[in-house]
Amino acid sequence: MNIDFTAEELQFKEEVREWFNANLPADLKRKSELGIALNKEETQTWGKILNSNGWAAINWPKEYGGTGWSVSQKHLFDEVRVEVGAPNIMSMGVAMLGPVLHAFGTDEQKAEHLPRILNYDDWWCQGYSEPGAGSDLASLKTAAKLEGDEYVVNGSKIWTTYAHYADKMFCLVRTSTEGRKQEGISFLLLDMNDPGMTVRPIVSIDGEHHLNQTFMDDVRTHKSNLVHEENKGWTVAKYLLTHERTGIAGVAGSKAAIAKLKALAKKTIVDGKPAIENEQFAMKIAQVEVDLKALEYTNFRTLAASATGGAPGAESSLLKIKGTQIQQLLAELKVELAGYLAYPWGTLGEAGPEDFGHAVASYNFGRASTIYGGSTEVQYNVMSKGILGL
Amino acid sequence: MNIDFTAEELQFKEEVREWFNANLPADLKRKSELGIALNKEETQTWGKILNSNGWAAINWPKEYGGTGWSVSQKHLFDEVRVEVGAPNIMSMGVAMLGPVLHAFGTDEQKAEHLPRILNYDDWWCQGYSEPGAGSDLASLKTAAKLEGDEYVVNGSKIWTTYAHYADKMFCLVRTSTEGRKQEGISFLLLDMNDPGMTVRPIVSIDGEHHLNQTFMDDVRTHKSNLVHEENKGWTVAKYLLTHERTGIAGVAGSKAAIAKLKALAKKTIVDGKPAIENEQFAMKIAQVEVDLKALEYTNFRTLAASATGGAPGAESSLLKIKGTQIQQLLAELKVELAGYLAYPWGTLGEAGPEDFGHAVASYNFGRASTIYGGSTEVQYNVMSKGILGL
Amino acid sequence: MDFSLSEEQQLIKESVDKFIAKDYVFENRNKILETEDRFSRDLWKQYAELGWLGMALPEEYGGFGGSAVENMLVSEAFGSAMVLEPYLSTVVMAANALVLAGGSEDQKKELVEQIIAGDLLISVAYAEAESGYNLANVSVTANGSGDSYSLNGEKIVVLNAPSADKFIVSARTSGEQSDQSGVSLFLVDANATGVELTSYNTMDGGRGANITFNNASATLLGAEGEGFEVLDQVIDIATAAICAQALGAMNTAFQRTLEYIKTREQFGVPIGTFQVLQHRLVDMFMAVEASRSMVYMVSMSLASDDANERRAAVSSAKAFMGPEARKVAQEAVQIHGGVGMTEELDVGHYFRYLTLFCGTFGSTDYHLKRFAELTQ
Amino acid sequence: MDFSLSEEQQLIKESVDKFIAKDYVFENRNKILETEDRFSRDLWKQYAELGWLGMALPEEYGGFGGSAVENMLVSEAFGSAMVLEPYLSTVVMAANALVLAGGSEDQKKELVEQIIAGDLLISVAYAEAESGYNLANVSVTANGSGDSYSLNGEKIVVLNAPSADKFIVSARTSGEQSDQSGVSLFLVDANATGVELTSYNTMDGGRGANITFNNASATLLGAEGEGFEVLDQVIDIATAAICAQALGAMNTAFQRTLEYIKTREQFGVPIGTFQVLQHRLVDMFMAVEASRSMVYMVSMSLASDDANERRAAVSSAKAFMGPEARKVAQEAVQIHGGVGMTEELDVGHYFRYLTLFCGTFGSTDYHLKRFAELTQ
Repeated sequence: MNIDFTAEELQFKEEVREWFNANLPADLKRKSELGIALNKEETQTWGKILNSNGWAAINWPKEYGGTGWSVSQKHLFDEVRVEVGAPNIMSMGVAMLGPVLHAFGTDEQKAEHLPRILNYDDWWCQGYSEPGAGSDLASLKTAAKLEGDEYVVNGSKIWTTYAHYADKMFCLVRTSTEGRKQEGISFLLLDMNDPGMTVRPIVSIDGEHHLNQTFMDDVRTHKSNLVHEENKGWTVAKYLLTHERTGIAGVAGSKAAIAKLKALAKKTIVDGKPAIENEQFAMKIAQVEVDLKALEYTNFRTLAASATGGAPGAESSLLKIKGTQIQQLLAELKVELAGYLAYPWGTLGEAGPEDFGHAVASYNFGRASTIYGGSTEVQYNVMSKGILGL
Repeated sequence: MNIDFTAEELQFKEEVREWFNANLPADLKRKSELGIALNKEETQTWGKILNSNGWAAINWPKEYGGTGWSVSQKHLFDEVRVEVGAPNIMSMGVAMLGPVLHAFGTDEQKAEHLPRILNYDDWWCQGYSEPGAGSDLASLKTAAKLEGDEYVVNGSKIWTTYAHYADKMFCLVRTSTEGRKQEGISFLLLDMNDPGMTVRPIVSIDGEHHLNQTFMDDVRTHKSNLVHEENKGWTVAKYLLTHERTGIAGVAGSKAAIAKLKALAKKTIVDGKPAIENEQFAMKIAQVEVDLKALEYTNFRTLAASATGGAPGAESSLLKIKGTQIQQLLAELKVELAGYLAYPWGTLGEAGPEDFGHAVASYNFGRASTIYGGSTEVQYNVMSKGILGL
Repeated sequence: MDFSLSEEQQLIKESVDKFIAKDYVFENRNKILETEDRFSRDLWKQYAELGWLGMALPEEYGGFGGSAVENMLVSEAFGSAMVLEPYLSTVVMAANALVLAGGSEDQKKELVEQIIAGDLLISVAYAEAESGYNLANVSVTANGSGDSYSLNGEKIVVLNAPSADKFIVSARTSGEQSDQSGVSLFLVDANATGVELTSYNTMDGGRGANITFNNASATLLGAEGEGFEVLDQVIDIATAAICAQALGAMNTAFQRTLEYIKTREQFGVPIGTFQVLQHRLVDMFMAVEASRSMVYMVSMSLASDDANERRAAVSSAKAFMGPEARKVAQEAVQIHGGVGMTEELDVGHYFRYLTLFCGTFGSTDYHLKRFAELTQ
Repeated sequence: MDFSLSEEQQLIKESVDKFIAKDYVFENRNKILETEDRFSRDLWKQYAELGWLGMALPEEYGGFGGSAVENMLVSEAFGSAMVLEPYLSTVVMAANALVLAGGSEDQKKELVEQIIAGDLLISVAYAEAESGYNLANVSVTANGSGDSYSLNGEKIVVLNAPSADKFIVSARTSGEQSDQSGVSLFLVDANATGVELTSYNTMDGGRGANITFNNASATLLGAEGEGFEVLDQVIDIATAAICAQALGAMNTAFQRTLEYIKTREQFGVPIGTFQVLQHRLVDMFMAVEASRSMVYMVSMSLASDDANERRAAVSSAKAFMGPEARKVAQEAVQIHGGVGMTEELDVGHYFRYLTLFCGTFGSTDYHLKRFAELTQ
């Protein structure tokens, strides 16, 4: 047992830091540090910069344009990324579709999509959830019917993040109603510009437009856009859940958030003294920091185990439960620090220090982290069954 | 709406205080304030003193020797009782059997038992729980079979508090195995001196002997000791649950415990200053005090409603859940204050201030409060069903 | 000890509750949100006509002489629908400030009567960028004497300020920045020279502003240097009112969630059959009930002659309800899942409303500490 | 970053775990509890022969030169069965104090060798009635110089003191009551004149004593006035060890509870089918796993050259694990119900063991504050 990184790893970390400092645009850094999501153009700009250095998809295998880094390297990369304030752009193409195509895609599918994902040429959105389905994903109703060489898709998807930005959608559709509900599902690639695709914006409680409902009305797509076999889409979806998810605990982001919160509590004067000198507040920060340390080492342990062949499996539920809890707590503490500056809405920096301008919006939207990607309740069920055998 | 007590009520309170101060033996006061249970002799001594003043059973109707007091009077009595440090003697006869006999007893049963209960001549214990039954009370197996004029009882009861002190036991027995399991239960009175009764002590995690397992081996009792009808014992048991339970929230006791804890935190020097000046500790006390205030007013509201005819019903679950939570928290804080003095075991006052001599034992035994009398989990189920309709 | 409402109070409660249930439904509120004021002047007039604005104000000022209990009843109902009209700012805060401040009776009486009639809107400006929740921490200065003072400095987050006709402003006439003595209250016209607003929407759907005073002309309210006690009492009354508002909002959020889990199906059954959700709904229910107890307690305690008793009661209620309100708000969103995250459903709005409650007139920690100091 | 055990460590772990599982079952422990010492001198000798006592002590003192990781492995296993022998007092605390204190090498070497051989028991006396957890708050005084000092004052709750041959005692040779400088460490014979013990059983099944020193003859360990840093490091090492012990105890309490809910039936079904209990068992599992992470972290951090880094690591582990240990202990009893409340089942003993963990070598609040001060 040894807590230290090797000299090579630390050297790697230094190189990453230097590259970021040289290549990260200042306006993106500012938005990232205030917790504001990048718009489409900004995301693509940053994605292409990363791709120019071969860093668009650090988790992909080297053969597909990934980095081939060790677990430690990925960890250090992530740590530097947040330390320098680089945005964590959530590309569904990189995070979700890429691994699916690596495992299940045809050579044609790989050749067509992977390079465009890496270079942020195509924006992919995820069509999983449906109105009324919630955590019961397999009860989905959107139907795809093969007519000649084309699937004809009808139905609706909800919570489609950035569907209004998207060029394409990968989605789960029902191709059969026979057998268990999981058995008739297929994994299909659609074009957002296909006739019959419409997108309805959904404004979230942070007052912003991230989410959408997507309607498919006789949308036609060539059968070559089926990934894996027909009616085997559930296998594809489940594969992603047990696939390594380095970032699920969000340790690096939370470490950076604590550092920023402390700095902010030092410069925020509350009734004559810096907020950090309020013992109650300081203890709350310390408590989260301690909780995060426990999560960080649990994350290390999981990564170490998966590096030596163990699949994270149900343990990743633990990482998600605790990771999102900490993220939400940190957002909550920032709102507490903002005091009355929680009132001004959508007025970045006009009513008070810029740091507080987005604090409440971040807190509000952050509530979603315990809902999507398998709610906290579902994660508990998964652990109860998968680890405890209950 | 008015928060104040009337002048008459305050006058009553003063009279109660004067009586206590004149009649409470000093040795009982000390034991009570240290949280140590009285032994049998002490309990009976104090019970007879209370009875001499007509206060042995404040919740009983006046016709049976109760006080006939209003809800406010009962509340004030309880408040004074803990303020002066008088023991809260738990007489199963007064608290449980009395109300049952009032409602279901024959004239002979009332005449035989009620005066002896009031004067603490008979010590009654409760035979409800059985090994393996836990919260599923109705699954009890102890059987009573009528042979001539006598019931013959065989089986075992567990968690029989102070069975080793008891002269008599009221218990639930199975007189029929037909129908729903609740339907074949009867309520029976037994004598602890009956041949075939044996008591096995169970030491609790406070290191003391409060609990027992009681074995009934062909114990014979005359059929006149059946309360209510045969196979209607479940009605009797349920009656007690919905019967008014003024004290279930334990507000007066917790208020006194907070006052004592604050006083103790003022005189306990920890690293150069009184513990109360440790902000973290002071805030924890304040938090419990605030929680208790919410409980106190909820309790008032429930009492006010029941005084005007509403039965407390499932609301009493709320009072028990929160009341026991607060009691346990207060015990926990006292252990925290004790620091290293939590180690010495059964050495009242030898290893440090007497105040800490019983702190941990009280904390340990206090864990039972969320288990017996309907566990916290069961109370949640009751509220979920009874109040929320889930 | 009496928890029953008088006959008049019962009538008031019924009429306010009925109005809220019928006329202040979510869709109607959304329409009001689209207006510039973000509240309805028509409804405001209607409240005045129904007598709601003067209900808890003294008869000698044209009110109906009700107690804090009347205020509680209105506030709970208003909170249950997140009413946008400036009842808290103008009636609970400004009118009480006018009544409690010493000084010229005629001037005060006229202003309070106008408020009760629905003809005058006043907001109280007390918070500053570095004051935290300490009402005595005042850096806005007032110079002058008699009828002529001028204010300099900045107040932040003055609720309903963009629609206000006047402001009541705390300013320092003497002493150090955190001294209680030397704080005075002033009346300032909204359109006076040197008064400048930076206005914005607020998260709960209202409007607010930061206000800078640049030699703004002001009239002293009450005795110079003795404004702290008045302001402290006003904020205590207002704190009790927002506790009642929060209770209303918590209860609605709880009821919505209870309805939701009874009807929403997943895995082929209503999610209300899952024991974990059942117990969490019980927790929400208990949070609402315990909060109701605290709201009753604090409303009855406001009448106390002992200022410290009043302060301890107020701080205990606010310290208790902050975490409970946050829990109910967070649970309502979590249990609703995706739809709870959207602007389209009212649950998310209650979430925001209750989030703001936690940090208004003192955070949980602030009040817990104030309570501890008063009761140790 | 490496979480794997070396081959030697793996062997040690297997042998200790096997011994615990086979020979230290609950019934055997109960028999030991009935002896006067409340630990087994035979087993102590056996531990010495197996090399466990010297495992984590330096080779130049006769140990095997293992790291804190070896100590962690033994401590976790010992905690999992609540081992009664004085490993913590004599090996983790006293032997490390001897190693870390400066001063005469021969004397120290001899004593440590005797400890490793299982022939000498030493307890460290540092806590005082009013010291709280501040190791620098020392009122016991030492007067003298060179070979001849005499101690006066009282230490409380010295674990395993009734069986100890010697004590290591912190005493003040100069400075004010809370000064770090001026604290010195002394070696005192248990049977020296002026050493008086008030002995008692302890809640976890052990023995302890308060000790008064009345002109008791003492030998200085290390440099006069420089004992604080040594004691601080010793207590940090010991804190890491009790974290590992607590992990072992938490894990056993969790496993017992998991087994229980799988087999215990109520209302006709195993109670493990109730979703609320399932989720609570998940919480217990997560508490154990997160605590394991902290135990690994702190064990690896003890080697740090930076004392503040070591302190922060230790305090973060203890602050984290206190509430987690309490939660697991309380839940184990609660979920077991009545039987969890009895002496007859081991669960109640784990409850008491973990209760003491929370307040040993610093409470949660103490360590959280220490952590905050070191990391702000």
